[in-house]
Amino acid sequence: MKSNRLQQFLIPLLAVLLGMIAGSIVMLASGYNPIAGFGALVYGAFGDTYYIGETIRQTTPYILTGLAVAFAFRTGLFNIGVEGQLIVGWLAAVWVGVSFDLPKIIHLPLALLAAALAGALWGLIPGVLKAYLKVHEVIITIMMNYIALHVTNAIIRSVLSDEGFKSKPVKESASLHSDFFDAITHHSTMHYGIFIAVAAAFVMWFLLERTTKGFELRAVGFNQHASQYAGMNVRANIILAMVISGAFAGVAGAMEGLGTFGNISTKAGFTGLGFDGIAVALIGGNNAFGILLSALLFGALKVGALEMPSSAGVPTELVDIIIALIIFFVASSYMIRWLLSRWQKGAE
Amino acid sequence: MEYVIEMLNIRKVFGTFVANDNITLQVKKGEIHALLGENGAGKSTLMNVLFGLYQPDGGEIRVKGKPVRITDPNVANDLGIGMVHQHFMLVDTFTVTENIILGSEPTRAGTIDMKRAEREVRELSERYGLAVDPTAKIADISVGMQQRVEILKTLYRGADILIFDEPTAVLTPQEIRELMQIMRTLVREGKSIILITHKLKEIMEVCDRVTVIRRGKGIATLNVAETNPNELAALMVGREVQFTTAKKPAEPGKPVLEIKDLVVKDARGIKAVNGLNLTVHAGEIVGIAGVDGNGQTELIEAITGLIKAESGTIRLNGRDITNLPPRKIIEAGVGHIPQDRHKHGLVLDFPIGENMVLQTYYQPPYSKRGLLNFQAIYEKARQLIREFDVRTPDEYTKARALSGGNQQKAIIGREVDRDPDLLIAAQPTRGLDVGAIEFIHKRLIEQRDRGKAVLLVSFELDEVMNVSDRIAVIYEGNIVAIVDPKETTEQELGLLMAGSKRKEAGVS
Amino acid sequence: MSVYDVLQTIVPTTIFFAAPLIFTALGGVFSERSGVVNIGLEGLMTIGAFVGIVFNLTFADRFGEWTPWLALLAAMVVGAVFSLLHAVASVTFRADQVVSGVAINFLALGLSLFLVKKMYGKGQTDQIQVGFDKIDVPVLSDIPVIGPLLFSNAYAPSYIAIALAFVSWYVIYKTPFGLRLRAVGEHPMAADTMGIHVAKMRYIAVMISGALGGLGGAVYATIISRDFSHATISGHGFMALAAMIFGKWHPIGAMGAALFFGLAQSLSIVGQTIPFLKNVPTVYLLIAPYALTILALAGFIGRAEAPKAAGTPYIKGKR
Amino acid sequence: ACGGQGGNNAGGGKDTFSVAMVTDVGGIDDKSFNQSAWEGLQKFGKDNGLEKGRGGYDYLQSSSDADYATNLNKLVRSDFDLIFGIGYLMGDAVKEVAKQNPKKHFAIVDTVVDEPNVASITFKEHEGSFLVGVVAGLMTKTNKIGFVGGMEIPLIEKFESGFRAGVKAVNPKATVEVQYAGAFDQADKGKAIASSMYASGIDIIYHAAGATGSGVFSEAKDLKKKDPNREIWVIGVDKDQAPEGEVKVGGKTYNVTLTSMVKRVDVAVYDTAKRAKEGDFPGGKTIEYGLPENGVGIAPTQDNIPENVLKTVDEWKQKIIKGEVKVPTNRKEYEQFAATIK
Ligand SMILES: Nc1ncnc2c1ncn2[C@@H]1O[C@H](COP(=O)(O)OP(=O)(O)OP(=O)(O)O)[C@@H](O)[C@H]1O
Ligand SMILES: Nc1ncnc2c1ncn2[C@@H]1O[C@H](COP(=O)(O)OP(=O)(O)OP(=O)(O)O)[C@@H](O)[C@H]1O
Ligand SMILES: [Mg+2]
Ligand SMILES: [Mg+2]
Repeated sequence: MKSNRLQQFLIPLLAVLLGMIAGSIVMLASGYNPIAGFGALVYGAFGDTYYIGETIRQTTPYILTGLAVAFAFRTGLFNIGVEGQLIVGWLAAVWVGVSFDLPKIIHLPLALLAAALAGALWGLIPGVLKAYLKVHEVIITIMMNYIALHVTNAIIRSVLSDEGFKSKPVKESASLHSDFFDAITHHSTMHYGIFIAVAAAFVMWFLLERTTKGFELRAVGFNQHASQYAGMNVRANIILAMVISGAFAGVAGAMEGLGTFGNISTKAGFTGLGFDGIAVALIGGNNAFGILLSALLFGALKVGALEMPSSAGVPTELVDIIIALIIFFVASSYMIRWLLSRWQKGAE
Repeated sequence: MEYVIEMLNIRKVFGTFVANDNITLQVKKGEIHALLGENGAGKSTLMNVLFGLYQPDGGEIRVKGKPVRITDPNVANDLGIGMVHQHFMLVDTFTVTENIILGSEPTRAGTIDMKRAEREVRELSERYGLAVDPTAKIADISVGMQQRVEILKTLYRGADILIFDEPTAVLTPQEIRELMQIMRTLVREGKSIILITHKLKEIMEVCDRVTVIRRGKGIATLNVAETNPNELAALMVGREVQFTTAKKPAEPGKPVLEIKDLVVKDARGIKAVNGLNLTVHAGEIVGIAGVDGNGQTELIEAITGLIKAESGTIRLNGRDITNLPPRKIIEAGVGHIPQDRHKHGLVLDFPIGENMVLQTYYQPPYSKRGLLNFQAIYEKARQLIREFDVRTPDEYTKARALSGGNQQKAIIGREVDRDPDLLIAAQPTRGLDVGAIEFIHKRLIEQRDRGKAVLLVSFELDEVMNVSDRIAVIYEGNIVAIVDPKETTEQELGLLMAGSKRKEAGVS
Repeated sequence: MSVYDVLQTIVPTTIFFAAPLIFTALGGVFSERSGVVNIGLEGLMTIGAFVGIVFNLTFADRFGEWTPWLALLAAMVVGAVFSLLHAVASVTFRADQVVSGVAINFLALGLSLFLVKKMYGKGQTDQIQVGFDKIDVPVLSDIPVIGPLLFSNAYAPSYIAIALAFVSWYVIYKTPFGLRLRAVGEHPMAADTMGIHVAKMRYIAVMISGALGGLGGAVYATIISRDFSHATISGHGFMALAAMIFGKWHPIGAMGAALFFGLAQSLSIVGQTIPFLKNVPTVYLLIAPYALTILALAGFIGRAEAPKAAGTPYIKGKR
Repeated sequence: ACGGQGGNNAGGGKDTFSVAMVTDVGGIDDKSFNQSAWEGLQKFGKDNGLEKGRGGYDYLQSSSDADYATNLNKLVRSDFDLIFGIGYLMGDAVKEVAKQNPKKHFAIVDTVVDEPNVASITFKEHEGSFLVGVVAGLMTKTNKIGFVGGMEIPLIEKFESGFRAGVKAVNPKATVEVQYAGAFDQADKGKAIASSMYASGIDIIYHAAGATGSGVFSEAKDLKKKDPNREIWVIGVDKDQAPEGEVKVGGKTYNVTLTSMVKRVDVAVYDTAKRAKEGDFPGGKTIEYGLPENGVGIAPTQDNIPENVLKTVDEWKQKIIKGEVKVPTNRKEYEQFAATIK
């Protein structure tokens, strides 16, 4: 098929469009003005530099959690544990960020590395259990999420603060805060993390598509038997895949800890970034470039949604509905493809 | 003349590909009608149309003279058409009985009446001489018995027109003989049979008439009594085919593979290979003959490192390779054409080009400093595709999209190209047409002539006898005899495979 | 506290914790047995909780004591209808089932909160006034030792949950419907050739999972939270999913796993009152249920085989 | 439902005073401090003839921690004169945004932000908790009392310590069982903890656990319904939770809510807004709402408490106000306090 390339772009685009249309119908049906609603949404996401800054800030962790989920998917694993890996990554980054006095050139990378390692460790456990005992990674990662939440809270309380609820702010030398972005985006919380996230997307693409190790990881993801037959170490690859996936998630946590918040406080519940990462990955077709776009879409919808209640009177929940509909339409791309082919036939 | 089935000018198109191009097939009541054609000729497609799995894009179907529209398998069932599929349609985790009654379960008070079902299955199996254990799990029974279950499924539904799609591809010679017997019984009982097979001998043996198709077109319908294998092969492939591959006498050299007292346990912990000894020399093809389930799979998997050996040693060129990781064994010089090409042979979702370096991707020139060199990979792929006549649109096409024969050619190309000292070929021609078989046999002999050791495992006695220089008969995990193919007969081999002792011919 | 006293708090707690998970996990079993992966259980519970509470608040005056029961019924119906979305996407439109499940989760939360705001003008509902009573099962609760443990101070839906696990086992393993369901999940093409309508079976199975997920959510909301807000269902659906896998896609196994989760939770709560555990930092008790689950899986439960065709759309004629 | 007066009240020469707040994820109807704060703001709006929306009074709800700064900034950009951050979690965000906008006025509830343009509003929850502790200590029949906390954070520890001190002060024999659910939104855990506590003979539970507390109420009501004669109580938190405790048994209505420890965020918000409007904005100051200010206390619904108990409560209240009793705010202080009792 010649139009394959075109379709690859067209389908998600149509899915988003259809999601918006369906969202408009919901708004109309419940007595809201869809033009005002979407106007507010778009304004709240891209209305001026401040909003753009906020959108990019929100996009940053989404890119990384999306990559984490996608990396596991590409290697045949379903990592629902991105949330927990993110939380421990956040903790580790802040821990390093407050504990040392080092030059920025060492301190910041060290904090990021700590986050990646913590996330990797959280991925290692389900990876090992899957590889050696064939325990389903979905259950283990769900359980690991809760453990991450409670353990992190306990550490914040007892180690990172004096029986308090939050850590000290990370040292300037470990911070991702950007005076430059602050200035050009009217004090948005946008930080340098976006560069790390985009670089991570490149890393994932490069690792999977260009390296020898990536070849192995993909092969194991598709067919463990054939991989073993071909001399690959299936167990080691499963573990490695979970570790790398966890590392991406850990770095996502660092974005929050070193960038957006600059510290960590005890969490009453999950951040949602990890779970949203599943949707980001899937809408992005589990591919690095797609994830950049779908994370941006997610970031824009989430940040833009905040504007809807105040200027259009539309509850923010509507955005969740729209997101869900977009996911449905992306998932049902078969339907869109079918519609497209009907339409093409009709045009001929 | 009365036709029970008439498929007139059937046309079936997949996308732009015409799989069936105005094919006509007429089956008489009470006959065994063969359908013959190369891989991908469109046989299965035609039968799936008859069974209601596909809707034809043109043509007409008549059953017992009446025009019908077979919209789904239920309709086919109601018309008395039953099909034994090329790839078994059995639920592994179910019992024999459950598989047979699925979809028309006898019930009592809403519950499946399993007692009654088992009784009915037992009665049916006795009546047609189809020995099965109604309570056994499909996963635990032999392929032959699975096939009998497939047949019982159709009979249970009262089918009187049976379609067999390549039923013998996976059977041992004994099982094939049994199946022939069953088919004759069925015909005697008034059933009609359509048989798809690549094995011309079988057609000659049991069929009444044969329809040949090539590239989706009907070529001819002949009375079997009035034709011969050579004519059929020529009709089917469009050229002359040699059945026995010509070869020079073997010139065995030093031992390449030496197996001593090998013991291997299967997945259930039973000793599947039990103190086996075998030597394969450079420049010879050793064929392993045996009934499925006598340890062939475990033997191969132990040699290639896929499962652990309990005890004993395996040496390659004098070096102990017992229980080394698969990669080390591959690097030591073992090539392996696996029995299950989908499970072990290919990553179906990878491009065929990348499948060509499945074992060597990490070595130069395919990998440099940890990075893949796609140029080198695809160059190699193009070379192999050319050399081994792999029919694929291009080297970027997913392996999944290739036909079975072409997938197999790709695997063989890959394994041969690595130039291993020992080439293990497990069922290398299963399900392939005569043309493809000829090609593959030539390649194996070529390897031998280049001084390599070849270990061939096959359930096809023809193949073992034609290709091997020595035949080792495996029975219950042991080599019970080694015979010279020129000095033995199918009968003798059959007996040995069934476990009857033989004194002469030193067991090495 | 004596051991018996401890048991007397642990056992009922275990059961009420487990009940919503059992219902939902059973729903998951039906869906996945038919070959449709359902990580939308969380969303189905959310919808169920929402409907259960809204129905109860709306009709409590009209139906009196019957209200909670009718609310459960309503939650089942709405849950089944809602799950149709998952069925349409993943069966008819061949969507990736995981993606569609994720969408269900988003949609359920968004839609129910949106409607709560629409209907009540605020982010959470009022408390329901008519719930399920704690009951002592007549006769059985008088049995010495186990009577007070198992048959008193419990809620009727908890018993229904356990009974339903056995009913599900019967349906899945003893009836033609169950045989066909499992066949469709293991080898849809084989089922198709036997004249079984694969898509229809999958629709039915997904709708059962919707009904049971809805029921689980409604039971949770009616007995435990008594109102509906964004936090009512938070992770319970995922725990149910875990219970289903833990229970190896078997109804009784899923029930066992749900009870195990309940037990682990109640142990961690009762643990705080046991003298020698008193000085253990709270965090260990908080993570105990999850750590125990991991240990149990790693230690002796071992691997589980998902239904073979789970996750793959069935396309006629594709090999 | 379309917001009547759209969005173009852009800054400009304003003659009215406008005020807004940012809630945490709970939203303005969390039956807790967010709701209370919004009630205060609404009252302020009504009393001053303001309209909801830009240029009047308004709120923004956050759907995650990351939204706090964004929402505060949104309000800054909508030119509100005074902006509240509700909840201790918002401290950092308020500090940041306040620094960036030194000309704006901010207020933060439940924690202290040390900036000249931020008014910090805190409550002496320990004092209020002490009073309900006195109630519990006097009214327990079993001498076993429970405390269910949401998360183990300093704020909730204030509730715990004050409560235990109150119990100790009037009934040294009574024990207080303390459990933390680890979350503010897990009603099932709340219910399970309550179930275990009531089964162990505890007859009064004080919860400071948000939605986790609904589980405590649910369990208490179920037990009450089963056995209406059983004396079983819950002490509510933040707002008057009497409505949560109502239970009908055979036509008769009971209420398991013994009383509630109310925290008048509404009063504090109203006061602060009023002072700001009058040009008396307490920027850079921390205003502590305790018993004297009526910022904390026991709820108006006191039907279940006998007169003499209320009298004792009042005595203690006076003592605290006069400074005769110093109520502990954390566990260490509680240990010291307890040592003085025996
Ligand atoms: N889903 C599909 N989409 C496109 N082409 C397909 C699909 N499924 C099968 N094919 C086509 O089917 C052909 C394989 O058919 P064929 O019957 O020749 O293989 P086969 O020899 O039967 O394989 P096997 O040995 O595995 O049975 C390929 O040429 C491929 O193009
Ligand atoms: N589902 C499908 N989609 C697209 N093309 C198909 C499909 N199934 C079969 N084909 C095409 O139809 C051709 C005929 O396939 P068919 O399976 O009927 O071959 P066959 O004669 O049974 O071959 P074999 O001897 O290998 O079993 C294939 O070569 C393939 O190109
Ligand atoms: Mg075929
Ligand atoms: Mg074939």
